[in-house]
Amino acid sequence: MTAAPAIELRGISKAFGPVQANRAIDLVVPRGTIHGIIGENGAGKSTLMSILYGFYRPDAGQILIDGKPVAIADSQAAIRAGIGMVFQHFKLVPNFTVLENVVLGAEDGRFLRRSLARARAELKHLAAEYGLQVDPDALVETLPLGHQQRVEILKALYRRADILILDEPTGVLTPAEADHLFRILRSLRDEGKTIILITHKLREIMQITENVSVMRRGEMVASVRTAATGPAELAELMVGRKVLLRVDKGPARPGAPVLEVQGLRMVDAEGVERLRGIDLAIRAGEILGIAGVAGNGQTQLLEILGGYPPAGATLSGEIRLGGRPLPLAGSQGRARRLAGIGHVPEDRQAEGLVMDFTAWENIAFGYQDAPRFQRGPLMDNAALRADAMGKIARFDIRPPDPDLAAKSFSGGNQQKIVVAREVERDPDLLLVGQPTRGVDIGAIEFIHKRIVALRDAGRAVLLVSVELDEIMALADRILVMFDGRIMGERLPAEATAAELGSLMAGVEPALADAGGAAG
Amino acid sequence: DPALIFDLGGKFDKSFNEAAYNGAERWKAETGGTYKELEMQSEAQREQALRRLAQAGANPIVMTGFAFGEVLGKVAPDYPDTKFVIIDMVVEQPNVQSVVFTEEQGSYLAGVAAALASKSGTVGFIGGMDIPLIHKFECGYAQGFKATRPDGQLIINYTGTTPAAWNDPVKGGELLKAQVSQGADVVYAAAGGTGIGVLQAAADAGVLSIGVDSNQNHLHPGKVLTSMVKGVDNSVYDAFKAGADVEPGVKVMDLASGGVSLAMDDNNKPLISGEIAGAIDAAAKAIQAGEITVHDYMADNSCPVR
Amino acid sequence: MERMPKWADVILTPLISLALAFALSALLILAIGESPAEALKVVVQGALGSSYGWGFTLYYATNFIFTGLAVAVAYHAGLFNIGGEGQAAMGGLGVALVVLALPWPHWALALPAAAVGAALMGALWALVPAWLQARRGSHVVITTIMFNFIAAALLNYVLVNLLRPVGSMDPASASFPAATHLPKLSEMALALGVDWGRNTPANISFFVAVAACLLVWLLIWHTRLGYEIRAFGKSATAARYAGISALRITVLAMLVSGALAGLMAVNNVMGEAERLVLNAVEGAGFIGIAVALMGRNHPLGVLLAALLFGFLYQGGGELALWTSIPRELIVVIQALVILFTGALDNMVRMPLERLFMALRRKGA
Amino acid sequence: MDFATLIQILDSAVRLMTPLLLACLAGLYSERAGVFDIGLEGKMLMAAFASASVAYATGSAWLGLLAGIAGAATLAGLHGLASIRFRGNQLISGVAINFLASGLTVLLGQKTFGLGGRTPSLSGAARFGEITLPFAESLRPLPVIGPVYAELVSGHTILVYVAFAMVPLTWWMLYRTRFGLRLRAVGESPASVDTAGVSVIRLRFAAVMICGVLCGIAGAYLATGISAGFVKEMTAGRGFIALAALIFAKWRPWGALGATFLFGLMEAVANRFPNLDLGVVTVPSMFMNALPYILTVVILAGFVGRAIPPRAGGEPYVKER
Ligand SMILES: Nc1ncnc2c1ncn2[C@@H]1O[C@H](COP(=O)(O)OP(=O)(O)OP(=O)(O)O)[C@@H](O)[C@H]1O
Ligand SMILES: Nc1ncnc2c1ncn2[C@@H]1O[C@H](COP(=O)(O)OP(=O)(O)OP(=O)(O)O)[C@@H](O)[C@H]1O
Ligand SMILES: [Mg+2]
Ligand SMILES: [Mg+2]
Repeated sequence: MTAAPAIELRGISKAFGPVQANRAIDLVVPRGTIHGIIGENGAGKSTLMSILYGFYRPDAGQILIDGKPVAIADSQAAIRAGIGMVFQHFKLVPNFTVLENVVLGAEDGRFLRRSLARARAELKHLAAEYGLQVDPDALVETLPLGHQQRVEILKALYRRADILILDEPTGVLTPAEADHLFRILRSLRDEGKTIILITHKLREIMQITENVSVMRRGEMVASVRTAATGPAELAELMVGRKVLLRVDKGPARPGAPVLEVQGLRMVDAEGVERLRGIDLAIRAGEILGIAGVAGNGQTQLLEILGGYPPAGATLSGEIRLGGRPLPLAGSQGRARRLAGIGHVPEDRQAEGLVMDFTAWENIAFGYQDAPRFQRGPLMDNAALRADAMGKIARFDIRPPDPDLAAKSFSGGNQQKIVVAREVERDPDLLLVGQPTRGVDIGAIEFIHKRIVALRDAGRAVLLVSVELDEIMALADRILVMFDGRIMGERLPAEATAAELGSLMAGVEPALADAGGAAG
Repeated sequence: DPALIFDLGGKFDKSFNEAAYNGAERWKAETGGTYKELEMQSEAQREQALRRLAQAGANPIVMTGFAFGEVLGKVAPDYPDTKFVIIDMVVEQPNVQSVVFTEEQGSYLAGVAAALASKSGTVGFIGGMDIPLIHKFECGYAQGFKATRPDGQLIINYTGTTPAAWNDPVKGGELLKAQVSQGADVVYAAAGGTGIGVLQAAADAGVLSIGVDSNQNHLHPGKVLTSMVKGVDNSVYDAFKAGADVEPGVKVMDLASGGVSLAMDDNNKPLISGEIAGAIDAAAKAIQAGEITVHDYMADNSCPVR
Repeated sequence: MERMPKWADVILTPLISLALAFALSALLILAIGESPAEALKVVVQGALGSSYGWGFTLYYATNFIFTGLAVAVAYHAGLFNIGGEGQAAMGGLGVALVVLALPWPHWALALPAAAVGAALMGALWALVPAWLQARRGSHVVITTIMFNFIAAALLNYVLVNLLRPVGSMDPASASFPAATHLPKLSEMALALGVDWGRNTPANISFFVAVAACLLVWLLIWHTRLGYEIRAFGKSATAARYAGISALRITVLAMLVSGALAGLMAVNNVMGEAERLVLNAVEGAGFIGIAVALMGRNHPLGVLLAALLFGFLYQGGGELALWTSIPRELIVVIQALVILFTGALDNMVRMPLERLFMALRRKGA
Repeated sequence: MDFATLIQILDSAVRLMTPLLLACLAGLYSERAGVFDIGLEGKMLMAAFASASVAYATGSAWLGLLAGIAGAATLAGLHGLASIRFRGNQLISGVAINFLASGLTVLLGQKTFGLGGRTPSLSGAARFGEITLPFAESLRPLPVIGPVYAELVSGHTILVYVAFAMVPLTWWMLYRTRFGLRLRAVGESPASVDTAGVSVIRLRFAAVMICGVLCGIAGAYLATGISAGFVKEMTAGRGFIALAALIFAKWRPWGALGATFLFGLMEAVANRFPNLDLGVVTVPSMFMNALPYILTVVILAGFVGRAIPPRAGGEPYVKER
């Protein structure tokens, strides 16, 4: 078992056109270990793993499994070699059931009935063994992301994977879910399976891996035993400079209330009540954090405040901005922006950006009718570009090319484009959803700094995040949402992760603070 | 050399363009002469074609279809030494011969034949696009039918409103079946390529059909009652033969001049009983003698019978 | 950094594709027993070899510019407007109604009025599908197909029963009064002392079409509406976030699209036929789809593609007129051109990219 | 309207819907696999021509059918080559195929038969004859089911039964077999199929070729089943109507049956009642002819919700940009 490593990569190179994503990469992963891989956005982590999984073909290099060279021409070959992979962007068929997704490509015979029956039984077994419960008949698109990820893991296990690759699995998980995942990973490792874990979170690396490799700009810059290193060193290896791992912020000096929400209710098109009477207030100069497991109404709250409630929803309650009530019904996106509300949406790719637009076009997105971008009846494209150049420089957006399409930027830089646009408008109220999901620590640091700077300039910030760490580090006050309700309010200095965690799970801690909820 | 221009339907439209083509070919075969032929591709080419042929010295230039009327009115004065012949339309210019057919008369005879050949007393008419020219056929047919069988039923269908209406044999067949299911047992088709489908379906269903423009009796021997033949071929032949001496003015091709007629040949001989032949002859004579006037739909856009 | 230089992408690739399409066409001509060289000569001579040929090529191109732009504008909003045929037909009705309604003293007055009539009718014909798409979710592809048929029926009725002069055999409107006849390009050239394209249908509408290209370019890339149309077309969810109304954009984009298709009537109905005839559009609405797609939905591309199709249309017409090659050959050639330049372009691009990458590596 | 008329109209609807149904199912396979196809019209036209020509030359409708399938499949292969292998624009490829078929059929037809693109009329074994089902005549006297069986169910060409049988077969293929599961998946999320170790290209090609085969049957039905020979442009827009029906059906097999039946029925009704007399006015024939299209719009607007196409439809599968 100790003899040959489970995986050995030798000299893997891969170019996408002119982009050299991987450059002569070597990697050794011993059997029965959890191996971490870290690196900035665009460092080439996903590419390397996709090559191992046969999704991409390397331009050069060799792959050895258990010491034997194998040709991995496609994913079929990888699966046969015992490799399973959970992609960063899940590869699930959204309108298929869990069962159908698990069976796809691994059917027994031409007809489905047998395959489905076997998968159902096998799934039950796997669920029991690893705590991977999901409803086999649920449509994947209706499942929360955490459960979709379980489906991906189940897919790999169903195919009897011996080597499991997880690409940023915790980006979409709550702390509790992440813990759960890690327990599963440990038990898989203990059974002798080999696991590769890609993550941006150094804490996770330290917590669960035996070894860690660091990638930078397509190269493997270091591979070390986790015990022999620390977060600061890893961060420096990754980014190539020293990184501040804590948010550096002074005490808040809250002023007058900017946003007041009272009795906000929302019933969606299917008749499900998603918000059940939300009361909250945010004052100038403070960051109000909303913690909660994804799917408990935070998304809807942000969308309603941002002025675009889900289609077919019925709204009631009151929203006041600077004391003046805002209309609830209809598409209010423009009006809200004019009224001084900036919004960094949760899903930058689907909402915050038009992926096919260039960077400079995206810099005006949502503000296309701002007078300074107009010249008579036409749009002042020169002004737009100039504006974009400024933001690109100030936010260190890379590459600094305003003509590049948004989809050609890495995730972190895409997020910077959105943040730059919304923050530099200097809004009275900034709505921020999941600002650092899938973003590398260099960019996280930068984005956090800008949010704090906005607060310090006397603006109000509403921060929604499923990252408890992020909430704890940034927020001046924390509300916890569960099932469309505010479960309680805490101050970050006083709250413990455990306490917040149980609120997030809908459990009132024993010493429930009766007047907790704001309002 | 003479020249012949076909309208947009193309020279193999199974209809009057094809008849014109046949006339030209007959002239060619008989005289060994050559002629220039053109098929229209688009509306804008009409004028182009006319001018280019005139400049090239073609004489006479024969064209089929009323759609040339407008353009010819414009072009003819520019080439006073060239003779033009237009079929199916009247253009009043000193160097233009306008050939028009009394389709209503031929169709009247078809109506008479249908009335007598029908056992059920119900007959049908299937037209291509709903345009005045086709109403002319329909109206003559209706008059002949009603005159012979006043209590008879006439079912009328038009195939469509796009150019596809002339090239949809499937729809033609279906329309025929619909008419048959309503009792029709003789159906007159004036619908170009769609008519091919009508005749076919009629043969399949065991009812009689009446062809149009050219003699279509041979398509389904013994199953096509007759065809209302428009002598376009003869007109083209005559024009070619006359050459540059084509006589300008309006030339009405009616029953009397043999411009329109019902086709009688071996293919439909068994279908034409003495009674039918007699009635057709009588009607034809009466029309030629002026005892029967067949109303022309075009005269007032209406039909006395329906 | 790109895989190959931009010029190679926008010029070299289409040229090679075009060459392939023509090579295949040549084989086909050989196969039916004719001479490709002769055919090529007739086509090029007929379409481009004389001012006369150009007069036709530009006339057809004008039609295709309008319908191509119509498809392109809708496409930017993520809508596939197959209804150009019907919209252009209705535009013809608009022109006829305007021109025949008043005793216009001069074409310069009649032209703008007729253009408005054409655009309004075309837009009207696109409005219902647009509204149904935005409000009821009825797919615009189906509704515009249906509206093509309905337009044909309506026009058939109007021409036969309402606009046809009494006693006329022809299902067509009365001829337009001489005062409303648009100046032909040949007449305009003659006024400048140039004998150009005598008796050809190309007329002042060509400049209207070129102006329309420019306006569409401004609209799509230099106005707020264009920005919003593109944003909506590329990502409907992002558009919601940005406060862009789906109803407004869908309706506006389709109105502009329909109006452009309708405007074609200024060329064929007012400029050429000088009356409204049945089936005046002659499939230009469908060719517009190919033109827009080949022109990559960019007005300049549309202009060039329209010229190419105008060339093929006229050259092919000549071929059919003056040789024994059936006119359908040109339809096949058009198909091959569309196929190779529009759909099989990567067949050329991929090896070219590899070539340029290799060259670059060697150079580096 | 009496019962007999109803049966006749339904009977006509069945015949008219058959080519639409076949083409619609053809489109269903292709589009469910993520390849849009506006070239149904062209493939049918090519098939109609090929089947009529070969049936005429050989005197066998069955050989004609094979030729029709081959003709349509060739064009389908071209579509696959352009839109799958070379990741071309699927709409453009479809448009090109329509043009290609429209030109080639006439060109080849003229070259071969010299009839301006028409083929000679077919007769006898060169056409598919109507099949009388067992007991049709003996059951006829029974009330209701008698005529329904004898007139409506019995008496169509074999291709009609093939078309109807394709509906449950397609449903079963799509939802009950491995191939169907993968086919549906590749139209929704090709990357899932790829990472599951199944070739996206092969699957899509298979779907596109099935589409070709079904278009081939549809075309053969037009030329050798319901009529007797090829006439240029004889598809007369049916490919587009089938496309509309496909969207109407929301890309589902039973929906396709319903949608194409509706189109067939409306055409049959308009054929049967060409002059609707409303007492005061008679509706002109033009509007009766347009009625199916008008009603489609009304039904679409009134009763059918948003049709969501397969998510990956229209986009070539590109994993390396
Ligand atoms: N399919 C592709 N086509 C072209 N370029 C690609 C493709 N996938 C990745 N790249 C490029 O390759 C480089 C490496 O990307 P990769 O996704 O491997 O980075 P990563 O380390 O996983 O980043 P992240 O942390 O954002 O997930 C980037 O520059 C990226 O833009
Ligand atoms: N063959 C076809 N079958 C079904 N639908 C088609 C077909 N061709 C085109 N369409 C529809 O027409 C549109 C094509 O235009 P486009 O490529 O902009 O698509 P799209 O962006 O997906 O459009 P949409 O705005 O409807 O989502 C699509 O909406 C598509 O559904
Ligand atoms: Mg990655
Ligand atoms: Mg779109």
